[in-house]
Amino acid sequence: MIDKFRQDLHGHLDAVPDGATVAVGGFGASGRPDALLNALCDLGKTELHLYVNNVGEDFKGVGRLLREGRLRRLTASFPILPEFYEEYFAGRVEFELVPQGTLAERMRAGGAGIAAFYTPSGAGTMLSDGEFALSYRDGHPHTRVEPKETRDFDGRPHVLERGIRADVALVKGHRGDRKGNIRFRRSARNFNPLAGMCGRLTFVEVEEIVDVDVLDPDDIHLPGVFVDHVVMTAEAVPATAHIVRTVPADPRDTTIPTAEEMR
Amino acid sequence: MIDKFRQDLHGHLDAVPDGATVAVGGFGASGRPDALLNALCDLGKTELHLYVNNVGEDFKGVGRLLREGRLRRLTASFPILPEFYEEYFAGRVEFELVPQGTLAERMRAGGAGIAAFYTPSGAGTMLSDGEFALSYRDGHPHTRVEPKETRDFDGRPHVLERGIRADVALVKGHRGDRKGNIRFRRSARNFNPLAGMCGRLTFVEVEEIVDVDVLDPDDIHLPGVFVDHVVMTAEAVPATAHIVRTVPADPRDTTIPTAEEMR
Amino acid sequence: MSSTPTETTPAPPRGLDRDQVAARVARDLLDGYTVNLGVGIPLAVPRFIPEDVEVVLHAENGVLGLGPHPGEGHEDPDLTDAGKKPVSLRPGAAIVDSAMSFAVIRGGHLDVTILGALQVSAAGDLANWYVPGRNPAVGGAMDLVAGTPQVWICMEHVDRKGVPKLVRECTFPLTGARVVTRVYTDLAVFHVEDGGLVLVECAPGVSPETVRRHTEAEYTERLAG
Amino acid sequence: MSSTPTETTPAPPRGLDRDQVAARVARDLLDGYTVNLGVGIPLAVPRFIPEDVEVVLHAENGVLGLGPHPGEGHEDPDLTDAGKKPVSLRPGAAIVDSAMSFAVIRGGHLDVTILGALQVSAAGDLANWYVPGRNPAVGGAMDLVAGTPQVWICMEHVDRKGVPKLVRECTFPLTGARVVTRVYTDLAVFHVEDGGLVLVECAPGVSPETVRRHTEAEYTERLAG
Repeated sequence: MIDKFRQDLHGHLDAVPDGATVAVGGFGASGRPDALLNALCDLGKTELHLYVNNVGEDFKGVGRLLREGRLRRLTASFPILPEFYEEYFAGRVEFELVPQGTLAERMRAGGAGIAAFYTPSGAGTMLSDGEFALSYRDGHPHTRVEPKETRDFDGRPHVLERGIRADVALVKGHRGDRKGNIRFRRSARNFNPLAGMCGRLTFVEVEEIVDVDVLDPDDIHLPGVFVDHVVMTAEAVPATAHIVRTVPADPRDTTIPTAEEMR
Repeated sequence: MIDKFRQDLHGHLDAVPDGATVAVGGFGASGRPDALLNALCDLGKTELHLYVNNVGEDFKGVGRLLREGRLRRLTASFPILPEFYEEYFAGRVEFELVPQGTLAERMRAGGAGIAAFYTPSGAGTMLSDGEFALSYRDGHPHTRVEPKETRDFDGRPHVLERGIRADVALVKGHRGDRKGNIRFRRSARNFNPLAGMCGRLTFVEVEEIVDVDVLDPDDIHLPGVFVDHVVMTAEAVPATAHIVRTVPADPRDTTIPTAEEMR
Repeated sequence: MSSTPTETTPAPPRGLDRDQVAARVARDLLDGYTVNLGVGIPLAVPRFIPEDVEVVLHAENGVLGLGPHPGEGHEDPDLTDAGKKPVSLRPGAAIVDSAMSFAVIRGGHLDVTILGALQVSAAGDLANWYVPGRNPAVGGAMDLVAGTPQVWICMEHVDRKGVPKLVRECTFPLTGARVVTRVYTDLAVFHVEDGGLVLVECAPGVSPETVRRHTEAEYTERLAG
Repeated sequence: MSSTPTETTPAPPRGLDRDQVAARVARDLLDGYTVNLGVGIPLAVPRFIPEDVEVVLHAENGVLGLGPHPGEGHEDPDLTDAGKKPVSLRPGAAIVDSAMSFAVIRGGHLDVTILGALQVSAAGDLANWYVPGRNPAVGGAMDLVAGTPQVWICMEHVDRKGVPKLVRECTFPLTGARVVTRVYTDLAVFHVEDGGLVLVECAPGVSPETVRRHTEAEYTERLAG
C-alpha cells in the first residue's frame, strides 16, 4: 500500500547531504515550510544551495538557516532580509539574483524535463550580461554570475535559462492524502507546487491529512507522483505573515529613492 | 462590467480570418469543442492551420473541417482518422507530426511567453532530423519538416521546440463564469487549458454557465484572463466518445504489425 | 545641458500630489482590463477607478482579482498581495501558482502594468529595480516589463534633489530596454510612440515650459487644443 | 547470419502466451510504482498485479490513478484512458492537463513505462511508432521513452513471419535511442546493462539455444542457477 505519511521526519530528512541543492516553496512567510526548514536546521545540514523566492522578513524558516550559517548559495528574486545582504557583501554566501518569473519557470522546467528555455525577462540587463556579482571578497565583487546566452526570437532578445532539478524540495501544503496528493490554500500556493515538481526528493508539510477519497481528483494542485514524504505540522501559520518589514532607506543620501519607488 | 458570455457566437467567431492558426482542445471526442468547430465550418473559414492532438475518429469537429476541405495544415501527434491520411498523401493538406508532450508544452510555452525550449523527446528520430514529409505531391514527399536544432544538456541530446501562439483558440469547458474562469471535468481537461492559454483570441464553449461567486478561486483550471468569449452549448457529449475506431491493418502483408503493437 | 543637475537646479515644481497622479492614471483604465500594480503611487490607483469600470487586479504571487484590505481582524494569512499585505478577493477571482502567474505576465495576458521608476529614458528604457551600492532585489519587475503590452510609469517628475528622472539614457541599471509605453508624473503625461517620448498632457497649472525645464530627455509635443 | 530471415527461418517457437507475458511483467512491479501502459500486451498487465502491490496507473491524457472499466452503463464520456476507452478512478486519483501529464513523463516522475515494440536493438534502441508506408502517428511514445527511467518492452520474440524483433540495428524509424531497460517476450527476459542486452531468464520449457536461434541481436547471458 502506498502511504507517504511519515512520523519520523528527521529520520527521512537526514538523507539530505550537506551541500545539497534545496528548492523551497513560499512567498515570504506565506506558504513557507517552516517545520521542514527547522528540521533541516536542527539536523545540522550545511553548505546548502537554496532556490527560494525570498529569505523572508524574520529569522524563521530560510532566515534561520541564514543566521546559523547554513547557506552556501541563495538563488532568489527578492531576498528582503537585510542580514542576508550583510552575509552576501561579507563574502559568506553567494547570491544568484533571478527574475521572479524566471525562478518559477526554471523550477517547473526542471520538474517537467525541460532542460532549458528562452525567456525575454532580463534580456539586456545586468542579470543576464554577466555583470552581477555572484560573490564578494574584501568588500568587492569576487566572482560574477555567468553571462546568459541571448538569442532573438520574433525580433526580440531572449535569454537562455536552465531548468532547476534540486536534490530536495521542501513544500508547505494545506491538505494531503496518503498518496501524496496535495492542495494549497489561497496565495500560499505560490512557488510550492513548482518546488515540489523539481525535487528529486520532495517533502511536504501539511496542516491537515485527509483520507484518500476526500480530495476531488479534479482539484489536486500537486499530484502525489511528485511527492515522496508527507508530514503533518501542528504549527500555526506564523503571526508575522502579514507584517511587512521594508529595507530602511539610507538617511545619508536623499537622492536615493524610497523602497516604494523600487520594484 | 466584465461579461464574457456571448449569445452571438457567429458574430464573434467571424473575426477569425481565412488562413488563421487555430489551437484546439480535446483528446479525440473527449473535451472536443464541437460547437465552436461547427461554427467555424458553418462560417466557411478555410485554409486553416490547426494545432490539435488528434483529428478524432469521426467526421465531427476537426473531422468535419477536414472533410469539407478547410485545412491547410495539421500539427498533431495522433491524427487517427484514415481519411486525414488520404488527404495528406494526396497532397491536399500538410502534416506536422509532433510528440504529444511536445505539442502540449509548445501550446503552454506560447501562452506563457516562452519563445522556445529544449526537450529530449524526439531527439535522434525522424521527427527532428528533417526526414518527415510535411507535404506530398504526386504520391511522393514534396516538402520536409525543417530539421530541429539539437543540443546536449547533461550529456543527452535535446531538440529546440518553438512555443505556439495561435490566432484563435477553441476550448471545451465544463463550467464557466462571466469573467471567463473555466473548470473542466475529468480527463476532458487534457489539451483544453493549454489551447486556451496560447490563443490570441480564446473562445470557450461550456456545458454550464455559473454565477461569478460559484467557482472556488482555488479551483479554476483556466483563469478568465486567458479567455475572451464564453458560449454555452446545449449539445450533449457525443455518444461516440468511447467508441474506438482503429486503423485497419493491411491484409496483404502479414509482417506488418497490428495497431496494438504500434504506439 | 540646461536640465542637468547643477547648483542652479530649479526648485521642484508644484504639480499633482501623489493621489492626484494616481487618480489621473485611473482615468485611463478601461472596463475589463487586467492590471498589475507596483508599490508606491500605483497602489493608490484602485481607489480612483470609477464604479462602472471593472478592472481585474493581478498580483505576482498568483492572485487574479485582488480586493482591498479585508478589515482589521479579518486578515487571512494565506491571502496576501505581492507586497505580503493582507487582501480580499473580488467575485470571480482565481488563484494560480507562481509559474502560471508569470505565464500570465510574460505571455502578454495582462493589459497594463503600472510601476514606479527611478529613471525612464527618451527611448522608453526603464530603470526601477536597483540602485548600485544598495541591496539588489528584482522580484517580478523584469518579467512585467518584458511581457506586458502596456507599461505605464507613475513617478515624481524629478527626484528629491530636483534631478530629472526622464533622462537621455538611464544611468541606473535597466529593468528593460524600450518597454515603457506611458509616463504619468506630477507635471505631465507622456506617451512613447515610435521609440520616442511625446508630451501629450500637462498637469493643471503647469506650463509646457515648466515640463521642459525639468526634463532631461528629448521629446516631441502633441498637446490637445 | 543464422538468425536473419531466410527460406529456412525456423517455425515460431512456443513460449508464453500473451497473458503469461503480462503476468511475468506484473511480477516485477513494486509496491508504490507509478506506471504508464502502452496498448497491446501491456494493457493486460494490471490484471496480474498482486493484491498487496499498489501501483498508480498513468494515462497520457492526464489521469493518475486509472481504474478498470466502470462496467456497462456506468461509462463517463469525460473519463477515458489514452486509448479513449472508458475507465474508472482509484481512490487518491488526480487529473491533470496534458502539459502537466507530460511534465510527469518527461521529468522522470514515472517509475516504469511498459510498451510494445516493432524492434529493439542490441544497444536498447526502440522502434515502435511507425512502419514506413503506413499512416504515421506518434502520440506520447517519444516522450515516454525519453523521460521514463525504466522502459520495459513486452513483445512477441519474433514477428508473424518468424523474423526476430531483437535486432542488431533497428530498421524501422526509432522512437528513441538507447532507451530500453528491459525486454519481456514469450521466450525470455532481457535486461539492458551498460548499453548491451543481457539474457537473464528463459521462459519455462524454453532453452537458451532456442532463444539464441530466434534472436538477431548479440547479447550476453546471466541466467540464474
